[in-house]
Amino acid sequence: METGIAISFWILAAVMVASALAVVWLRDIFRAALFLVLCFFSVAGVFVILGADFLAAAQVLIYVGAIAVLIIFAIMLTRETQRGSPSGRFRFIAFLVGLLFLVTVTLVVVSTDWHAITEIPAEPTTSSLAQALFSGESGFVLPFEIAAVLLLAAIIGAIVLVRER
Amino acid sequence: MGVLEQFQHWLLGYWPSWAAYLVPAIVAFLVLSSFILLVVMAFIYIERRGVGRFQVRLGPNRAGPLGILQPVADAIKVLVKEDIIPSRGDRRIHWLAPIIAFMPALAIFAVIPFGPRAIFTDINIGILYIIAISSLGVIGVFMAGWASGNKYSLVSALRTVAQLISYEIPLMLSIAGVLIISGSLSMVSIVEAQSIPFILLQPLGFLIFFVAATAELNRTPFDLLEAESEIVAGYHTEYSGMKFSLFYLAEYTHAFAISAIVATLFLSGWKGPFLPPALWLMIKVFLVFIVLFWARSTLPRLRVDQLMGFAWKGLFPLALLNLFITAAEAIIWPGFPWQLLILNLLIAALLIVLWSGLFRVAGERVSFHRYGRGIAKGMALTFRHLFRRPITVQYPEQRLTPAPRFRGNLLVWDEERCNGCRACARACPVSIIDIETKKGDKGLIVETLEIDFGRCLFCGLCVEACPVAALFMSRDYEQASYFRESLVVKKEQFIAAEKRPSAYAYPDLEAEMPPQTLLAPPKEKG
Amino acid sequence: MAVGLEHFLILSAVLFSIGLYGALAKRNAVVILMCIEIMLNAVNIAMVAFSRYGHLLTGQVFAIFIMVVAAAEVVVGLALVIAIYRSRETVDVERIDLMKW
Amino acid sequence: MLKTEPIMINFGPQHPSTHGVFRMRVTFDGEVIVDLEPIFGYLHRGIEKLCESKTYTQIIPYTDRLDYLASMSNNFAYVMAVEKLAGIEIPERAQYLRVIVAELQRIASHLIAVGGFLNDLGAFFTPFMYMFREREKILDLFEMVCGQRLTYNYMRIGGVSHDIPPEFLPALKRFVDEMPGYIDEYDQLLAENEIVLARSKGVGVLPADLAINASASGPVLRGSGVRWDIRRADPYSIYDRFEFEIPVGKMGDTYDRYWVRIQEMRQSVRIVRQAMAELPQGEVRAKVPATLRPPQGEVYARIESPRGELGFYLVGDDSPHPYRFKVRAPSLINLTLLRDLCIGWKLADAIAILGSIDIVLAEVDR
Repeated sequence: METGIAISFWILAAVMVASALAVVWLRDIFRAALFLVLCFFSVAGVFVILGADFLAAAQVLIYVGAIAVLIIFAIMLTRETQRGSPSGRFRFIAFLVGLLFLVTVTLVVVSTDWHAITEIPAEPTTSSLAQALFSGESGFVLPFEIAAVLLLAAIIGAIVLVRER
Repeated sequence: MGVLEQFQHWLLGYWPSWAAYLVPAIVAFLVLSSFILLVVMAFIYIERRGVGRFQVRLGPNRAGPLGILQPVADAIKVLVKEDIIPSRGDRRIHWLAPIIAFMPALAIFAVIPFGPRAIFTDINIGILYIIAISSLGVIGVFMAGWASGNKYSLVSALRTVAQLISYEIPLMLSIAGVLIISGSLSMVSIVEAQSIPFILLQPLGFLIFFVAATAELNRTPFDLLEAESEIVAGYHTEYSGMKFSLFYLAEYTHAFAISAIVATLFLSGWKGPFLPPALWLMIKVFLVFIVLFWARSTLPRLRVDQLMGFAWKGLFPLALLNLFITAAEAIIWPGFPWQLLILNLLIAALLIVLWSGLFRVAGERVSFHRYGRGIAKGMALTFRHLFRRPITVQYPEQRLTPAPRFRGNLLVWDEERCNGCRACARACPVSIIDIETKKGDKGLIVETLEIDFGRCLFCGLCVEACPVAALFMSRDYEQASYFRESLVVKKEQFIAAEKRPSAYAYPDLEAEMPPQTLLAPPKEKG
Repeated sequence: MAVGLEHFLILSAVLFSIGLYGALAKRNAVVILMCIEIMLNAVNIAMVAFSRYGHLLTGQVFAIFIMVVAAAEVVVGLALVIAIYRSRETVDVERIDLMKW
Repeated sequence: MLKTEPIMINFGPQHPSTHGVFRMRVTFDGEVIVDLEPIFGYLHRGIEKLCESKTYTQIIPYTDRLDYLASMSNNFAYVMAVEKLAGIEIPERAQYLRVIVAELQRIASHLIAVGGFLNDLGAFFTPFMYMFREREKILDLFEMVCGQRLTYNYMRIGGVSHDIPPEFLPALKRFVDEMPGYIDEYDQLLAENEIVLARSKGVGVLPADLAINASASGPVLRGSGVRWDIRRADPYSIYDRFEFEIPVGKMGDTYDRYWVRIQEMRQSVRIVRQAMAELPQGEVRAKVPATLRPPQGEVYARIESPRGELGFYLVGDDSPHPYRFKVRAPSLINLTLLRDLCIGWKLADAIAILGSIDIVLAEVDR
């Protein structure tokens, strides 16, 4: 079990990082978007390793099925593929910032003593997740409803923005 | 616990753990893909034969007994074709697209239960997995459309996104009704929860799901992605050979998957008396598929905006209402007694009638009594044609007798009677009759006669012009050649040829000719 | 070679910094949005990892909310990009730095 | 709606729905047509010029090849023109035979037009197959009469080439009796089908005044509500002896053109039935010299072909060949309306509109 998870983790991590780098590197936006899909997909794989089965499915559904497709659609609508995705003037600074962030976080992660519980939690998370979301006391009913309103607002906003006057 | 896990556990006792993870997956993949391939072949065969019968044709019946090997022949034909990659396209994406289109369809089967325990892996979020996975196929189609460097394909790619994303929403919402009743996302428990098939408890949900699934499959009337008459073949216009066959396979695999999901969610899956569970499921799957291609052979296609309007203004609100009603029922009658069945049927009928009243077809509101009736009538008509005798014949074995006056492929020339007057050559509109004569003892002797049948109009004017009844039309109708020169028929060939004159321009010959085969009126069978 | 919480967190950090670099360095607005999505995903990994190794489902709940927000953000973001593209014929952020158009 | 950059797409000349080698250069905004340019000439064979070097009889097979879906009508119009030029009276029986075959031809041609139109709407060949089944029966009848199934070359100057064989009339009777039932079947399959209605009603509306100004004719014109049928407006041959109605549409949309064709099939069956009943005995061909040399002069003869007003303009100069040979092809003139009909509609509508105009490229290009 452990080795299996370890193997999958390293493969997924490699794919994820490589595809994220490809998104940043590639000049062809359409291909970059396809690598983004791959990245999202490997994130879903990581979720499976972490025992978050519901989230994994939701990740595929929302990110791969909806967001990625939306992005591809936007790419086709904006027709910027010929120009590609060049890097800006602050490329070097951006690189430094990214590197700095990475180093800092890594240091923090390594030096912190996480009180991690290694044994595997009870498998299916779907119903317990629903409990956590909707149970009376500690639930997230209000945020959940607000999220729905946010989505509605976003949809209407998008329609208003894109609508021709 | 699914078959896959059991296999894994068994393997873990003997093999190292990594192999125990990998091997079952590979074995499952192989078993699944060969099984799916078989079913898909059956699908292709049934669809081609079935559509043939709907169209009063015979359908393919050449390869093997009753044409049963037709899918194999199709496969061989497709596989040996040249693989074309458009030079303006994106080579790698073009190569990758069919695989990405095919894999999700295959992956769905991991959670389809073929029996109480015959499931590869019974994950607890089975139906969510299916929805998530099937939304991946869009990307494959999209990639294909983009990478082809073809405008038809591009239009198809844009349509793909619009159509598949829109229909996913009513699809999910209609599944939600089932989930409320069964109280589980697992496919096995959904089947087990169906003491009454959910099609009866969720008639509206079933209809919405079926229509949305048809759209997801891009089958008629929602086959806008590959609309033959508009964008030629859409996203796979530029595909051939192996890659095209993968798309083809993906389409049918997806059809199989969707049929299996319909059977599982609404038709109580593997359940049924007497027969083994897997057989019951397959029977239901095939029934669903037959309805799919029945609709295909009856209905025309919607337009893009109508398609989107139908999804967003028709199916989406109905699906929401259905979800709402189901949720209310779950609170009021938590056990879902069978009496609900009548209520739900009534609600479904009422909602459809009310909703269709809001619809407009070409500016005029669809009247209540008509909505769906025209489609039902058409479906009934095609169904009746299923039992009519096909009008096509098996050509080389079954030959039709042409009319006595038939103007066939070669002329029949009577050397004895011909006096070389060249009336035929003068009458010919395309001047293909070449006659040279010389003076003989009694009048003219034909020295050379050459007729270029490659250019013949078969107008019969030469025969009509002949004053001495030496030229006849022929009754044969088979003529083919790889070389143009061999279509030029010379005097010797005319003399040597078997003489089968037709009665054209010679009515006195008509009496001895066999009667013409006429297309008989179709008889209802039995 | 057991995989622990740190592994996931570092993976998340790597992903996040790649996204950060892209978001800062790229000039195409769509690519910037893509990089932001990568960053959100990185955060999600961290959230779910915490949830897994802390046996607390709140992390996953947060991840769900992040997904919702990401969806909303992408919708509005892309709508903006398209609106800008329509009036300016470009999605290059260095050329659309005017406050009005 | 999202605004996008216009894209230009070439439809044809090998597109499956352009009914031949026809090309449309269409500019789209998204899926909406902003401009459309019909480009034809891919099938130009110079028949008009070619015929000026043929004798009057030899031209008949060439007219078969103009509108190959309605060869009989072409024969008919052409021989009428020659007879008018040469002043030839033709026997009664030949007149009736001509009317019978011309009306059968109208049915056969409309069957293809409607079937093709429905195929363009996306029906998977089923209506097409059903209609081909009935067309085959007509072709069987034609084969019985003249020995050919597509390029008939049946009519001759001064009559028709052959009298009908004895088995023709019973077979025709059977066909005429069962045809209305089949038309009912098409109605059942399609006339009320919601998808057909949604796709064709209100789409590609051709206003009556535009139709008249563009000199459209045939079902395209009548779909717009103009009751103009040359069989009535300028009766030729013996059409003034028959009772029939001229169906006209209300709006001039794609559906009305389709509907008019279906109704015309019913009327044609009616005409054939009357002609059969009144068919006189006698000669089928007037005495005409073997090499016809019509006098100097010009003549224009027109008939109502399945596609509209088909006219032949001939100038004779005492020689065996026409000095000038010109065809007024209804398809070509109806096709010029395509741009006006399509702009503002969607890609799929353009195909449906083209299908509803019912062109035959061999006639457009000649």
